[in-house]
Amino acid sequence: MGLLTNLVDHLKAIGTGLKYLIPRRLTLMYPEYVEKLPEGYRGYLRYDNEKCIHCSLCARICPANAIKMYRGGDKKLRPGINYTRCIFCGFCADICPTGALEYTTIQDIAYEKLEDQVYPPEKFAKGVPQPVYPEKPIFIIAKVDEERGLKYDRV
Amino acid sequence: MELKERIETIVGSTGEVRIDRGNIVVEVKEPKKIIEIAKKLKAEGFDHVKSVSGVDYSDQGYFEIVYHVSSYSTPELAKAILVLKVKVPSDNPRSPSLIEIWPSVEMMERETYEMYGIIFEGHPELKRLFLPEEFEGVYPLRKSFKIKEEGIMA
Amino acid sequence: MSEEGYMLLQIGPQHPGSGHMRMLVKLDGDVIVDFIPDVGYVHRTVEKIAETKLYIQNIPLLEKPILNDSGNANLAYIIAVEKLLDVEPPPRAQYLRTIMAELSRIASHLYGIGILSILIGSSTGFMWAFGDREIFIHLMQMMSGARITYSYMVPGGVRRDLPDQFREEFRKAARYMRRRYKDYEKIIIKNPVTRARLEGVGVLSREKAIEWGTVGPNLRASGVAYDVRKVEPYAAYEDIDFEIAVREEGDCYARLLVRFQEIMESLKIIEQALEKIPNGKILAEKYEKMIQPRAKKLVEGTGRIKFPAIYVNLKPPKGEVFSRVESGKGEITVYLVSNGSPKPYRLRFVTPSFRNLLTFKNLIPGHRLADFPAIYGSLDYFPPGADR
Amino acid sequence: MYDLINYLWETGLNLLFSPEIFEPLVFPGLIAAFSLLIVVIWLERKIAAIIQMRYGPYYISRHTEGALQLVADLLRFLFSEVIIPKSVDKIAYVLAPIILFAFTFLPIVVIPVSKDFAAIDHEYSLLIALALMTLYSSFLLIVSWASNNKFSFIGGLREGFLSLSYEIPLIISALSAAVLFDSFNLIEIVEKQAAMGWGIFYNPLAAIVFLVVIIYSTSRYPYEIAEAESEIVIGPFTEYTGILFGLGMGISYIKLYSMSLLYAVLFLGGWEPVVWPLNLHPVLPGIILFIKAFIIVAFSVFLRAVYPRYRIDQALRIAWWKLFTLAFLSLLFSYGIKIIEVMG
Repeated sequence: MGLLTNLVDHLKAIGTGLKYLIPRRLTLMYPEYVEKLPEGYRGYLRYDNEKCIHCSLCARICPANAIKMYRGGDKKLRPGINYTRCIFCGFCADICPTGALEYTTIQDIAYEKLEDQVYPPEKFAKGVPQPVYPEKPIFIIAKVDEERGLKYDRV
Repeated sequence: MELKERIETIVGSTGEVRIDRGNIVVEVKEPKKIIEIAKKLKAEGFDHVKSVSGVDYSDQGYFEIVYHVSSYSTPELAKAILVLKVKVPSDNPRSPSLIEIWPSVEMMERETYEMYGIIFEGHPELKRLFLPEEFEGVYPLRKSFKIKEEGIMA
Repeated sequence: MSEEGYMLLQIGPQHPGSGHMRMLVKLDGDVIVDFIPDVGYVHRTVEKIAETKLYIQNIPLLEKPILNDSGNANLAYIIAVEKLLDVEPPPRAQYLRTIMAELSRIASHLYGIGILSILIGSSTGFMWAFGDREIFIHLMQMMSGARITYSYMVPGGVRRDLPDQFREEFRKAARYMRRRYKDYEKIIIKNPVTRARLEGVGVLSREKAIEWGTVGPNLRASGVAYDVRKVEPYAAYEDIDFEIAVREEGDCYARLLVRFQEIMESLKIIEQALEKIPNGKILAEKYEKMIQPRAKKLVEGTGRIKFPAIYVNLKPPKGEVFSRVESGKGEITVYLVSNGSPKPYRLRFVTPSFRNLLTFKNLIPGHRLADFPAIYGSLDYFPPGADR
Repeated sequence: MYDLINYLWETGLNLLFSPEIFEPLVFPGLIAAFSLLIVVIWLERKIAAIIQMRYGPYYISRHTEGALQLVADLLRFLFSEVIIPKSVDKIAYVLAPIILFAFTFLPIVVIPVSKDFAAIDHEYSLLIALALMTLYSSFLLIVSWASNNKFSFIGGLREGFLSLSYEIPLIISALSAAVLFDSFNLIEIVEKQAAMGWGIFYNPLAAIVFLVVIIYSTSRYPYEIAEAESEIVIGPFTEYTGILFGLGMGISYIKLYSMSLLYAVLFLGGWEPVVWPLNLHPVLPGIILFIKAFIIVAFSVFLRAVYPRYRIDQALRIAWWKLFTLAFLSLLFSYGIKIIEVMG
C-alpha cells in the first residue's frame, strides 16, 4: 500500500508541476510597470513651509534621528530630513498638528551621492523628489485576484 | 489567591512574595537560596524560563536578575507568570546558575553574563554569545556604558 | 574540536544555507557529532538602544529584529506599554490588531515554509511561499501603509482604520490561499521526497521541548498545546473561536504541517474578526481628546488618526510589566521597567528565535549533514530575530 | 587553380560529412551538444520560473523570452578571471574539469545517428558507451580532491558513493535491452526495434529504471546530492571560478544529453520516427533521434521544479534496493520475453 500511495504522490507532484506550466506570473516587471500606490502609503515626505508652526514635534518623535531642526535666518526652527536614516514610519507626519508634513506615495528614488539625501529645510520645502525611470513606465494598480493571487490593472 | 499561598509556603522565609499586575513576584533575599526555591518551584510544575533579564540598579549598589518562569505542562500554571528576582551586589555580581534546574536558561544566562558581567556560578559555558571579541570585560547593558545620543538640532 | 578522525566544517556566514550566522559542525563521516551555533552577526543591541529612546520611538526599533513578523513584535511591545500606562484600547482597535497580527502570522509562516523548502532543495516551495506572502503583504500594506515595517499599533489603539476594499480583498485572498493549499499539498507537503527528508528527522520529544523552553509551532508540533492566544488572550482573541494546531510527532514534518495548519486557522480567525468587528473609535478616549481639533480635521474621512503631542512625552508611572504574545515563530516576551522617565529604564525583549536557539543547538547532533538544513529550516530560526 | 579549390572544397566537405568527423564534431557531437547545452539550461530556468510564477531569464533578449541568456553567461564565464587558489593541486585543478568535460562527450562517438552513419560502428558499441560513461565520476573525484576544500571533498565523496550505486542498475538495465534485442551493437538494436517495436513497450521496467538512472547519475532533482547548494555550496566545483566553473556547470548537462541519446537508441526506437520502419532521407533520422533525446532531457530538467532533493543515504537505499531489484527484474523480464519468442 505504501508503495502505491508513494507512486500516486509522485505522479500528483509531477502532475501539479505540469499543471503550472501555463504561465501565470506574479512578478511585477519593475521598472517597465510601476505600481501606483494607494493614498496613505508611507513614502517620501512632503514639507510645507507655510503650514509649519515650528513646534519640533516631528524631530522629537523621529525614531531614527532622521529629522533635525534647523534654525533659520528668522530664528525659527524648521525641520530638515536625512533620508539615509529615514525608516518611513510616518510618525512625523502623524504627529504634525498642521499637516505641514505629509507622506506621499513616492518611494523609488535613487541617489548618486549620500549627501544628496540630506534635505535641509529649504531643500525639503521645495518639493518631493520624483523617481526617474529608464523609459515611460506603465502604471498599474495591484489587486488581489482569486485565480492568480495578485493582478495588475493598468491605470 | 491559592497559587500565591502555595508559593509563599515554598519560599518561606527565604524571600518575599507579592502580586504585581497579576504576576507573582518572588524576591529572593540571598542569591544562594535561589537554587533551593527554584528546585521547589520546578517540583510545583514551573518547567521553563521565559526570560532572564539583568537590571542595572548600580546607583543603589546592586544588579537585579529577573527570571520569568512559567509552565508548559500544567495548563493552570501556564496562565501564571512567576517573577523570580534576586539582587546581587554590583561590585561583585555573582549568582548561582539555574541551568541544572531549568536548562532553558542556558542562552539567556549567557546573554546576561555578557551584557552585565553577572557571573552565574555553575554555568558550563559562560562566554560571549553575541558580542564581538573586543567586548571582553566591557558590559554594554550596564548603565555605566554610555552611548552617544543625538539631540533634535542639526 | 579538531581531534583526529573528525572533520570540522564551518558553515556560514558566507554559505547559501547558513543565514546570518556561523555554525561550527563537527562531522564523523556524514554524522554530526558536535554543533556550535555562533550567533551575533546581526546583533544590534536593541535592548541598549531602547533605553535611549522614547517609548513611542521604540515601536519601529522592536519591529526590526523580527522583520518578517513585525505585526506581532509591534503588538508585544504595545501591550507592555499599555499595561504600564494603564490604557485600554477601544474594541475596534483590538479587532484591528487581531487582524494585523494574524496577517503577519500568515506572512511569517509562509516565509518559514519557503526557507525550509529551499533548504531541502525545493525551489518551487520557496518561490510559491514567497510569492503568496506577497498577497498578505499587500493586504497589510492596505491596512498600514507600509510593506514590511507596519508600526501599526500605537499606545491606546491603532493608526488607521480598515480601508473600504479590505473585506473584499481579503475574501479573495482567503479563497485563493485555500485553493493554493491543495497545490502546496501535492507539490510540497505530500511530495514523497519531502516526506523522506522530513519525517522522523529532528525529532523533538515533548519532554525535551518543555525542558529547552521551545516556543511556537515547534513546541506545538511536539505535542504541547501551548498558545498564548488561548492561555492569556490578548487583543480580541477572547471573542474568537479557533483551534490550536497540535501534533504529536515532533519531527520536521510535523512542524511543517503545524505551520500550514496555522495559516488555514489564521484565515478563519481573520474572517471571524471581520465579521464581529464593532464600529467605533480606533484610539483610546484618553488620547483621542488630546488631539488638536484642527489636526483631526486634516485626517477626516481618511480613516487615519493624528498622534496627540503627548506621544513624545509618555511618562508611565514607576513599575514593571511583562507581556507575552504568540507570534508566528513563537512567544515574544517583553519585560519593561519604568522609572517614571520618558524613556524605558530597562527593556528586555526575548524573541522566539532566541529561545529556539537552545533547541536548535541541542537538536542537531546525531543527525546527518544533509539533515542540518532540514532541521534549521523546520525550526523557522531567524538569525536577526535571535540576535536582536 | 579552380580545380584545386574545387577539389579541396569537395574533399573537405566529404571529410566533414564523413561519419568519423561529422558525428563527434557536428552532430550529435560538439556543436549540437553545445547548442543543446545553451537551450537546455535556459529551458530549465524557464520551466522552473513558469511553474514558480516568475519570469526567469528575460532581459538578455526580451523578444525570445531570454533565450540568449546562456550565451551571455558563457561570455561572462569566458572573460571572468580564473582564480586559482594557493592551496589547490594546480595541475589537477586546471586539467581535471577540462578532461572531464572532454570525456563526457566520448560516449557520443559510438552512438549512431542512422543506419549507416556512426563514427565507430563496433560490435560492442553499447558496452563501449556504458564504459565511457563511467569515467565521469572518477574525474569528478579528482576535481573535488584537487580543490582542497571541505565542501568540494564532501561533494566528491557523495558523487563517489552515488556512482558506485547507480552504475550497476545502469548497466543491468542496458543489458536487459541488449538481451531483448539480442545484440550489443546499437545499430542492430535500433534495426530490431524497427522490426518489432520500441524497447519501452517490450520492457517498460528497464526503460523506467534507465530513466531514473539518467536523472540519478546526472545530478538532476531529486538526486541533486553531490551539488546540494544549501548543504555543501556547489559540491566539487566550490573552488572554481570563470570558465572552469562554466565547464563544471555544463558537464552534467552534456552527460545528460549523451545518456538521453543512448536512452532514445535503446528504448525509443532510435531514429525511427514511429514503430514501423520508413525509408527516410539521411538528415531526418538524426533530427528524430535528437528530438527524442531532447524530450528526455527536457523532462529531466523539468523535475527541478517538482522535487526537493533526497538525502544521500536515502538515494543510496533507493539505488541498492529499488533500482537494483527492478533492474534485475527487468533483466529476467527480457529473458522471459526471449524464451517466449523462442518457444512461440
